[in-house]
Amino acid sequence: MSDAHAYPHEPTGVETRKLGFWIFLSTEILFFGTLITTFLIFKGRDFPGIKLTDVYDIPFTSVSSFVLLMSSLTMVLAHNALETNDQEKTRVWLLATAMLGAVFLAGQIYEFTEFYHKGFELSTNIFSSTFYVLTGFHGLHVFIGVVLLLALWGVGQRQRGLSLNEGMNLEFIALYWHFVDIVWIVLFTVVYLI
Amino acid sequence: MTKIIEPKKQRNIFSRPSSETGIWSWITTVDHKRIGIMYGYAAFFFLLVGGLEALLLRIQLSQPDNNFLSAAEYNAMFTMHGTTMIFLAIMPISAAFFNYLLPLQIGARDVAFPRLNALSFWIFIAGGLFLYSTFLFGTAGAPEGGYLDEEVSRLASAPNGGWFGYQPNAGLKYSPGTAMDYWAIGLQILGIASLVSAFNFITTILNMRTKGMRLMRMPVFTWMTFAVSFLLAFSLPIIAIALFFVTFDRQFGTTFFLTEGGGDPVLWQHLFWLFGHPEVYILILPAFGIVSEVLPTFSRKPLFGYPAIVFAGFGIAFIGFGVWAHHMFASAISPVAQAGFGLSTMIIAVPTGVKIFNWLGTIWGGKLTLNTPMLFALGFIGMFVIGGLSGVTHSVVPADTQQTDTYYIVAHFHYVLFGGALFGIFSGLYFWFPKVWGRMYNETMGKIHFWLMLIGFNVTFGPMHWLGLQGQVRRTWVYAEETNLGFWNLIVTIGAFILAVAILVFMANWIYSRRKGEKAPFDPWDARTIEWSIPSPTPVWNFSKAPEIKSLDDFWHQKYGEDEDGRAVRREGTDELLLKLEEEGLNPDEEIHLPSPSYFPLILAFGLPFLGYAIIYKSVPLALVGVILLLIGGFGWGTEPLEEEFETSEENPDAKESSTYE
Amino acid sequence: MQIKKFLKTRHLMLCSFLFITACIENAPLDSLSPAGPYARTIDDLFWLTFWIAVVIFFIVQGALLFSVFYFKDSPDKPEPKQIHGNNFLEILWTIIPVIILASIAVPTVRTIFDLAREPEDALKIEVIGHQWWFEYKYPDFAITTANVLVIPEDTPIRLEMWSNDVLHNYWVPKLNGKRYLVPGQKTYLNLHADNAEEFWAQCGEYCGLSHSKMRGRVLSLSQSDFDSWVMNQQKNAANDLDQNSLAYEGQQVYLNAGCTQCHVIDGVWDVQGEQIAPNLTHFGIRNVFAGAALKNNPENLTKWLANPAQIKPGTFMPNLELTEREIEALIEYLGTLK
Amino acid sequence: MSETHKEHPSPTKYVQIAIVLAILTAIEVALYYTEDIVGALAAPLLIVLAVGKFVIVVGWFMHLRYENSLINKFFAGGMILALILFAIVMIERAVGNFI
Ligand code: HEA
Ligand code: HEA
Ligand code: HEC
Ligand code: CUA
Ligand SMILES: [Cu+2]
Repeated sequence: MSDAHAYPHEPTGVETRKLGFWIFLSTEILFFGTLITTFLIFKGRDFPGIKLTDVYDIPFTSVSSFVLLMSSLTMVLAHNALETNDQEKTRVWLLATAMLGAVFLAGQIYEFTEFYHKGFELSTNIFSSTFYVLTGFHGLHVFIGVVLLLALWGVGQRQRGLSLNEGMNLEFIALYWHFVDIVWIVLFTVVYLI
Repeated sequence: MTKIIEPKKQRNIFSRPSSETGIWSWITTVDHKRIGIMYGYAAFFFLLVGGLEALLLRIQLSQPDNNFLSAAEYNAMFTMHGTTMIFLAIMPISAAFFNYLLPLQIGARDVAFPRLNALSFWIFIAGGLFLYSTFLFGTAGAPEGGYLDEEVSRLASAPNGGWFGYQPNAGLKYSPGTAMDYWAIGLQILGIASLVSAFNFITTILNMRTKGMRLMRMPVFTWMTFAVSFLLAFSLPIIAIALFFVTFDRQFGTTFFLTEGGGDPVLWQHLFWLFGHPEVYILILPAFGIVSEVLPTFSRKPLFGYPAIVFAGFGIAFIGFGVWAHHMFASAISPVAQAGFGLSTMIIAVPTGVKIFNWLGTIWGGKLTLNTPMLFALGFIGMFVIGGLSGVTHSVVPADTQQTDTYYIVAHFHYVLFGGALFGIFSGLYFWFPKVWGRMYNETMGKIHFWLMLIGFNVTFGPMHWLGLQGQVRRTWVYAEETNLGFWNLIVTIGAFILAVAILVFMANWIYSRRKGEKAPFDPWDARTIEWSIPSPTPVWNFSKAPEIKSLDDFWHQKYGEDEDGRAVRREGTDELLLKLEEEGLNPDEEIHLPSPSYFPLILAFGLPFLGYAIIYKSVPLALVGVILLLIGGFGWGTEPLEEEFETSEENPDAKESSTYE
Repeated sequence: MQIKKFLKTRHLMLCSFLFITACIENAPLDSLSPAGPYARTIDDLFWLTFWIAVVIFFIVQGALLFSVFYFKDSPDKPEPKQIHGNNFLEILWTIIPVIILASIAVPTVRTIFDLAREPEDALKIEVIGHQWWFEYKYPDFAITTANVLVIPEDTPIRLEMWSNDVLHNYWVPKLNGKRYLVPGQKTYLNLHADNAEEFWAQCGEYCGLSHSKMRGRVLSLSQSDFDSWVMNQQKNAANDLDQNSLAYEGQQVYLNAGCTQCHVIDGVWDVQGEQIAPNLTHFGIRNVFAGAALKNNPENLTKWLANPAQIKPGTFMPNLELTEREIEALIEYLGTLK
Repeated sequence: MSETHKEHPSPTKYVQIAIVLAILTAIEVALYYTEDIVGALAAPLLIVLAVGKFVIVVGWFMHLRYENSLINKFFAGGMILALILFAIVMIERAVGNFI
């Protein structure tokens, strides 16, 4: 926060926006929790028709999971670069993160279309519905993340460059991005592996 | 009159709104006080609409086998009545109080994220309008294969699945048409509004407190805001996802809650009440906060057991997450679950009781001024206890299987919602009236309002206990003559009209006093908390100088000490202190930077209903409009600096002067 | 026992007071006049809680009113003592409610499990919810009927219930509490009527347009009456009507006007596939019809057959545009279905 | 405002962490293919691995380790609340109305 007006506060030691953002992330847990719960409840039940195990492709999804995981690394490197005020590197890592995210998204789109063609459609059965809504909701998060990353990269191209102190800054987008990644860590296990 | 520094002109897609009076200044405002006021008026408007719907319900039920409304109309009316009262009246009125008072009570200049605050207000408006547009565009009808004798009127073209939209009845097969889509998406939008404000209030309370305002020195109202914000933040995501499922079921052929495709209708009940029960505490805790301010002020005693009240509030909020299945005692849940949830529900009575007894402890031995806010606060205790005790009779599971879905339940929740939440809200409206408007309300009319309301309320909802035990099932459009329920139903209807008169008296008082009321001094009640240490009406900048807090009820302790008996004695120099405070409050000696108004919250908010329509009508152009509005709003917002940058006065010597708003 | 008696007299006093102001007759859906052991346990539990609540009510309201009158401001009153709290009191008014609640909790939990247990030697009946009527099947006797549930007196009944469409909620206030009927899942409810008597039932859960008219009756009969009822139900409907009678004409209308798409009359017409309408085989001995929304008499039947949707908005029975003569004949025929 | 958290790790450290994550992922996939051999242990192991990855990302990449305890409380609070509530719902739905 800029100290333009030095209005005295009782400090908690956490920057206001960061605090707000973490609270937002805490509630995101509930969003995904509800989705995962629904998924698990139906996973244990009988349902007619085609199952995920009939259509999925573990090697493919493993690779895209790996891609998303690595994007967390590039993200944290971007953050680190900005902490040392290396604008050049920051932009590179940002772009890399966005690209990795885009690759993951592309993979998901490919996967969805594959599934569709194999007859595993949104309303095929209760399992396919929960699968698409759960992973789709995550995909939407990734998509928003990519847009934000690109926007940030665009802002970084401007003269003043990026800073950790103002604007909808890199730190929050990084937090968001990591969060999306950890959700996928859980989903990959719960949806595909178990 | 004071100096306010003009913000540096920004180059942006839009030039920044700059008017300080007139309609645009309100629409683009990010001032928490104006947002609070707008919240209040909008919510009160919806309260009237919801009340009007209730009156229609009551006319229909005034005699057996009545034909005033058709079945379709009746069902739409109770659904809209419940939905309106809860999501569009009580919740936003509470938000009005939060917005207006929270920064004042913690000595802040604004909330943590002023524009986010404006956003949540406009999303609320957008959601409310969207939901109500169902009366213009929505459609409803008989279930697939069923027959209707007459066409569905406009009045009946509204959501009709009940306020908790139990599946599968609220699914497409049994509720065809678009009305229930309006409901699901409307609630979704309203949920976003509350979620956003919850983040805002939590961070505000944690980080914007003035010097010395330690947590355990915060006013109870602020504490309750804090608790409510947590309830919102952790319960709304659940309903958001559940509503997603409903929308998918209705629009895209999935079967999350429909047995045909392997879905589970009972899951909807769980998800809804996982949200729904915390929701009822979201409705009541603000009122708890309000009376905790009013009672000590007019008893001229500190709040009895302040820490107990605070912890009890959080206890209620916490346990409130663990009782949801008490709405499903008659549903398909196991005896073990019934027992568990029955017990957890009973436990809630303990922290609530702690609050009640501490309030009684507060007035005990006090010096009570029985003016309107105090009367409402006392009425609140009396009426809420009745509702709470009937709540405990519900928690006795076997007894609840007799009571559930009858008017006994309707009686319970009106006693807690109306006798509790709304009485508390009225108390607060009168209490802070002078602070907001700088004028006094009319005491005589206030008292008339109170007595009419107390009587009307009991005449309306008291007999409902009896009706329910005598077997009147809720949500019934007609009841048979032979059930012998006609007499008390008529009484109830009469009571509802007494309530309507009471509300008219309130409105008359408000309108009259707003214009012609006596000028209010800045501390008319000899009050305790720091929002009374600044002028009335509150100046735009709230506090000229950040106050430094030394104790709980800081303002009171500035004015009063205690003698050796522990009685309050006015300190010497209090009068001068007050004069000084008022003088200071009106004329800040430093330059004050206030966040500038913005269009973007408004633009962003109104993108959402377009997306809603786009889903209902599967229309790409509408979706595009929505997305474009979101993008403009989001992008504009993102590029407009989050924290305003100000030019210092040297760079901007001809800084314009401005005054407080009306 | 003493206490129970005391409670009952108070109950009577309260009821009589309220009745005098309302009506002298009883309400048929009254949940406070149990007529069987299940309802009675619930009733006892309710009154226990109720009287505890009444005591708390008087304590709180008493303290409130006392304070208002006694501590009201008057000109010469000194400033009050500034008391911030009292730990002893805090503990006291935490502990006491806990104790009170525990005393309610114990019987509550016990009763929950008592009510859920399947009684021994119970008569099993299936209840199926339809929008907006209840269907009953007696698996032991191969009987299907609707609207009126016939049970033997003083015998435990085990209902196995589910729904054919949306949620419903089966409630016979004088015999037991409510239980949902859920599609795709079974729920259970026990009934037990002391005497031969007629009870009202009502669907509790909001289930769409005609929820309010989804009612029912429970007829408890002496064992011998019940046995003969069963015997009668197991018979097919007579199919040897006099060709010149109005009833015969009615049967022809029945067979030709479209009723056969939905309704079963054993021995006359069976419906293939899903049964969505009440079985009419013994329609004539049921005293109510259409989800017990109407009494079974020619006048009401005329209204129903002329336009079902006017009686029950949203109903699945169509208006078959019958002539007056056809309706008259049909009613005559339906009357023979004893 | 005062940022009171401890020093963040260096890029090399981050890369090392990422390598650990990658290895864990590889083990996960391997577990999936050897489920027949590992048997009933596979599911719990997978969960443990996922939790491990989760904690690593949250703790190091999101700097929760270095963050004020207030934030830790919120995040953990949300987690715990969600876990309890949803566990109850899942158990309840799994046993139906039989227990
Ligand atoms: C403001 C909202 C509000 C509040 C505060 C409450 C408070 C409580 N409610 Fe209520 N409730 C609703 C709003 C609210 N409720 C609504 C809207 C519904 C219906 C939804 C629908 O179906 O449409 C509902 C329904 C509802 C049900 C479901 C009924 C059914 O459908 O079958 C139950 C069941 O247990 C219940 C219980 C309780 C309990 C135990 C409390 C407790 O918190 C009350 C605690 C208070 C006291 C007990 C009084 C003060 C205490 C003392 C003086 C101490 C001493 C007391 C004792 C020792 C007993 N409520
Ligand atoms: C806070 C919430 C709240 C409030 C304040 C009220 C207020 C009232 N409610 Fe409420 N009610 C609910 C929440 C609330 N209700 C809920 C959640 C349900 C369940 C819905 C469901 O089952 O889904 C319900 C259901 C419900 C029913 C049961 C319907 C049924 O089950 O069939 C009834 C029936 O009598 C009823 C009556 C009333 C009445 C008479 C009022 C009165 O107090 C209203 C008083 C207000 C007025 C009379 C307005 C005054 C209007 C004017 C003065 C006109 C002026 C107009 C203009 C200038 C535009 N309500
Ligand atoms: C498309 C299906 C359909 C057709 C055709 C139909 N009915 Fe019905 N009928 C119903 C349904 C469904 C009900 C139950 C309605 C309710 O109670 O809500 C019903 C109820 C009745 C009842 C009341 C039964 C009871 O015990 O409650 C009678 C009598 C009746 N129908 C007679 C007829 C006659 C006579 C015809 C032909 C002229 C006919 N029905 C044609 C569906 C049909
Ligand atoms: Cu069936 Cu209400
Ligand atoms: Cu509840």
